[in-house]
Amino acid sequence: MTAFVQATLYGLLQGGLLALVAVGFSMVWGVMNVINVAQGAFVVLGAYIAFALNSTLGLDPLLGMFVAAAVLFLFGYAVQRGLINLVINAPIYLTLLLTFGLDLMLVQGMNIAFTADFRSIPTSWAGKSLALGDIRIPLGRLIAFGVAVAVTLLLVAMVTRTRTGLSIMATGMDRGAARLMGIRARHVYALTFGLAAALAGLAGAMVGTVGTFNPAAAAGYTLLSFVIAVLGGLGNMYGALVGGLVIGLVEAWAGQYLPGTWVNAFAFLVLILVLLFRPSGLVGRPFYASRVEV
Amino acid sequence: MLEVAGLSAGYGRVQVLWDVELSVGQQQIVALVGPNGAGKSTLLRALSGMIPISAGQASFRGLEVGGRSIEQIVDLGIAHVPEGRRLFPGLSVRDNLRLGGWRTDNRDIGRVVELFPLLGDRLNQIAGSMSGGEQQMVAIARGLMGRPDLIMIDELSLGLAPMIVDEIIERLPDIAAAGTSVLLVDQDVDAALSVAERAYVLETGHIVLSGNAAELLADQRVRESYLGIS
Amino acid sequence: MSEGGAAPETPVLDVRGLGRRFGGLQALADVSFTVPRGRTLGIIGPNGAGKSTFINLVTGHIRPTSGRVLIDGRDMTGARPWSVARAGVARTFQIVKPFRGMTVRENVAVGILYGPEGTGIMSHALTAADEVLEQVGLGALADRPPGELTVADARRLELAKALALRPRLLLLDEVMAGLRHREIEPSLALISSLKKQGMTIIAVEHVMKAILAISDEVLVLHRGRVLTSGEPDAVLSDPRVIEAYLGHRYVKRQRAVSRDA
Amino acid sequence: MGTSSADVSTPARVATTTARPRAEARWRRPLPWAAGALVVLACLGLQTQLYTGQERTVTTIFMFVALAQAWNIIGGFTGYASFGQVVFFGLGGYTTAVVMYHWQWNFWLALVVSGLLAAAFGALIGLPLLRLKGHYFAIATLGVAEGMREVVTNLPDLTGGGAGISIPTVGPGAPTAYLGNDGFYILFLLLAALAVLSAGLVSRSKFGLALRAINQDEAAAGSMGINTTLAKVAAFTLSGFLVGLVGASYAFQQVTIFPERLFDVDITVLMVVMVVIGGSGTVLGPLLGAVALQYLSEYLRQHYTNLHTFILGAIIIVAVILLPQGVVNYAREAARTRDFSLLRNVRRYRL
Repeated sequence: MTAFVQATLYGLLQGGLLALVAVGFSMVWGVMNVINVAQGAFVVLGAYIAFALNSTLGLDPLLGMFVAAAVLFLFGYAVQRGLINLVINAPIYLTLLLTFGLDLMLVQGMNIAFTADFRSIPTSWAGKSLALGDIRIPLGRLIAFGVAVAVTLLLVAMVTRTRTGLSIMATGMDRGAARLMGIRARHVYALTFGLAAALAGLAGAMVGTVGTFNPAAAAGYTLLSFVIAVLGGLGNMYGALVGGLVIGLVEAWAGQYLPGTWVNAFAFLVLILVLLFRPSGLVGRPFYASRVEV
Repeated sequence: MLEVAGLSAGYGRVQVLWDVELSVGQQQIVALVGPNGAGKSTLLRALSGMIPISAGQASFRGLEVGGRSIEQIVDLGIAHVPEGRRLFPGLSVRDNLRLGGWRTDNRDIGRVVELFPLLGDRLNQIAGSMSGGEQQMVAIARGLMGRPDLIMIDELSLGLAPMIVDEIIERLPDIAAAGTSVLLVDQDVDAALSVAERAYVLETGHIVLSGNAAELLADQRVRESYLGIS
Repeated sequence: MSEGGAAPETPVLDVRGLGRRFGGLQALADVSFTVPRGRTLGIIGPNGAGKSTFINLVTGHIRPTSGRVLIDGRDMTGARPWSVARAGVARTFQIVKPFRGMTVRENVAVGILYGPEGTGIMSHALTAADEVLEQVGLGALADRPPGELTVADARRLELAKALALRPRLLLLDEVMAGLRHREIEPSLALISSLKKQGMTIIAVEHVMKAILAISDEVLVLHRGRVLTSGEPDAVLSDPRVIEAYLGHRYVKRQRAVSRDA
Repeated sequence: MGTSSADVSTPARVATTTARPRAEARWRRPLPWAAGALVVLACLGLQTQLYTGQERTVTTIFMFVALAQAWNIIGGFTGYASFGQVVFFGLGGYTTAVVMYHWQWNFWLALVVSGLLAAAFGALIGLPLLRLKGHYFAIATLGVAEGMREVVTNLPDLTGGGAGISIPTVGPGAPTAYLGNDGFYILFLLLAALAVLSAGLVSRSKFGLALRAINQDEAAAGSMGINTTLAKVAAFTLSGFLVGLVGASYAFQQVTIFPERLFDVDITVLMVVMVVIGGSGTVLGPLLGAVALQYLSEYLRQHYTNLHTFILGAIIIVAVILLPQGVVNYAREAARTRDFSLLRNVRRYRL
């Protein structure tokens, strides 16, 4: 029995973190109808920034992650305003190709800058774990989970309460109508992409703390973002959180009971079935599909 | 206020409007009517920057409108309530109204609720779940939230019961009195002409009739342009 | 609407209680009528009356939620668009939809290749396409990309693509919309020549002049229901129709004016 | 009869009714077929001039010409941008490896069976997936490819799983002797010619016309009598068949194959890039795109070993922005409208 509880706990903690990895991807797809193939590269870039700050200045990743987020926000804003904005109205596979080119450059750039060795951010607290009866709770994963859920709730509050958040939601629902309100759609898109990159940066710092990473890990995080965004559903800020937790639990339970690595194959099967029978995802909103563009 | 001279516009190679003359005075209500496909909505889209003006000029309080982006025209003080209303379906009425006030960060919803009391107790309802009439009110209220000097309303009566159309139309004079001129585009000739001072009839992209609204109301040619019976 | 004395020949189109609901909205409800061979039915009604929904239901682009559609007596309710097309029903689109990346001639050839008498041979189809283009007056533009056509010519191409299917029933969805006065005359002439060749036509139109010129009978849709139907002149002067178009007070005032006169 | 359009004086353009030459049906025009045959002969001749290193590079170029042309049939003509075409590549490769390793089939039989199996798989998943559109179709096909890689990795006794599987190519156990560099050069040349031929035939045929109609407007295509479901699945199956054949030949060439290589998403993306940069929906486009891009990446790999993908990424970004419609479409449009400005191209999709 404890094995099941342990697996469930591990799944939840992992799921929260995976949600943080995917929430930016889901937002960019939901608001701007752009698939950011470089999402995984943003996450790994965030990890490297936190890692560099830690190894040079001895900065704890819990602080380093904010620097990583800031750097990635500026980078994301510039990439959208300068590049993606030029093909925003193009057939979708062109935006996909553009972000794929970006992914190639980022991953290769990191390979050159940081070599392909596996890294991990050493911290005083990540290794410890709390004991609850005979259940072991790894402290590092718990904190990462805490950060992930806190950031997601903060994001939901920002988007539903603040002026900027409202303009992002409105532009995502009906860009034409939003512009009629005087909203600068170009700026809102760049803000959204920057915000998504910052979130990926935060996730990267956390991932770098609880596990190991290298530039090649980017592809894995991009694929994960696909599955979580589709499973959770677009148009709902909690979509990524729900999707992340489900995938975290599935992986934890499967790792426990399903032999070998059938887990990933199962995850992709779930992805395809959701796309076929419930394209709006578990909690997503269908009206997103009928977006009006001007 | 708004002076349009020799205006032509269309979609890519397809020209829809042919040298349109039109003007809207200070605090005035002007109606633009005409059969379907006459180009009424195209004119409003050209004036709000959604489509480019291919020839002629449109000036608002002396400033040229042509060539400006949608956002810049909103900054000039022109609000456009688009065809099909296009509220933000997933957001509440309050959020839709707050977005209307985006330009000047005007959060004072009270003023527009006075105009449309029905909205008063519906502020938390999701816009997408309201009736056609209510959505039209929210759309106009949202337009007014930006405190525009001119509000252009497209197809006000589309899909609404006559009674509700009347209820909304009766508010237009108050809007004009409060300092916002109104350019009303509608198919319901009678409702539009009954509230407007001046009116224009547009047919296949040309202004065919214009003048005092009351005279036009009685003019046989208006019915003709609609039902084509000479 | 069947012919008086003649044996009741199966109508080309027989619609019974046709309806379609989108969530809460009943876009079309309980529409029934028949269109005998060689006759032309005009369908009018203000925006949002359900005209396009009706056409999309007959051509199979959307599936009805109630009622039946019979073409030449065969039940085609909910059939896929291509089976309806192969049963001899052709349509034009309200928003003109030429196939870019092909020439005007190839646009028409698609109908000939995939219509009821679809021939497999490309060159036969291309020659037949030239004939149809001549028939609608686009012979000179056969090699042009459709993107360069004017509104009037693009509408003619729509018509040519429909005729390429050698249809038994032709559904015209606002073929006259956006045409300037000088361009309406030639289109009317074209449609009347089709009528003379015995083509059965349903025309959805706002341009009343066109409805009057070509319709043997007119049906009025309002808010998804049949308001009335009958002879064109009678229908167009029916107060309910005018009210549907011009607003209820317009009719009241007109009546008041005529009473005082 | 209706007056001809000439007298309708539209301000934009007065249609001149010059005497119209009887335009030949596109497929009768001999020029493209002759040019094609000539190129194939030239490549055969070229083989004698190359030494091993260059020969292997050109062989890879032929492979990507075939892959790009195959993707063009579903992504270019029909407009369904699949991001999982590598699933057929992997399926073709592993079918050949399995039948040759376990049942000692000879390669040529294995090749045909692999192609047919890939085509059957295409039809099987095509029916449900081709109902999806845009991003959803792209991600669903990507999911299928990634899923299939996991399945193959988890069947070690059949496919050798992560440790890979080797095709017996030497000694008595080898059902078919290894073709060697010269042999594979000709094999991939033939595959490339087959793919280009198929694309050429499809593009000029009744079937190609239907695919283009679906690409432009599926609803209108339906009401012209085209069974859109059947046409889409047929295009997906044909594309799968061609990619399957190439996968099978690649497996035999590599002798030992691994799931990460045979189902690598970069292969699909390279196909897409080559078609997009070359000119989607044309026959010449993917051909030029494949030759140019593959030659470029070989050149970069040799001269800038670790900067290679970095520069490739930059080129993809620049190409997508400057030439969204691809070189061939841009050239054709520019020739017709005399407007060569790239700026107009950039402004076309801007917000």
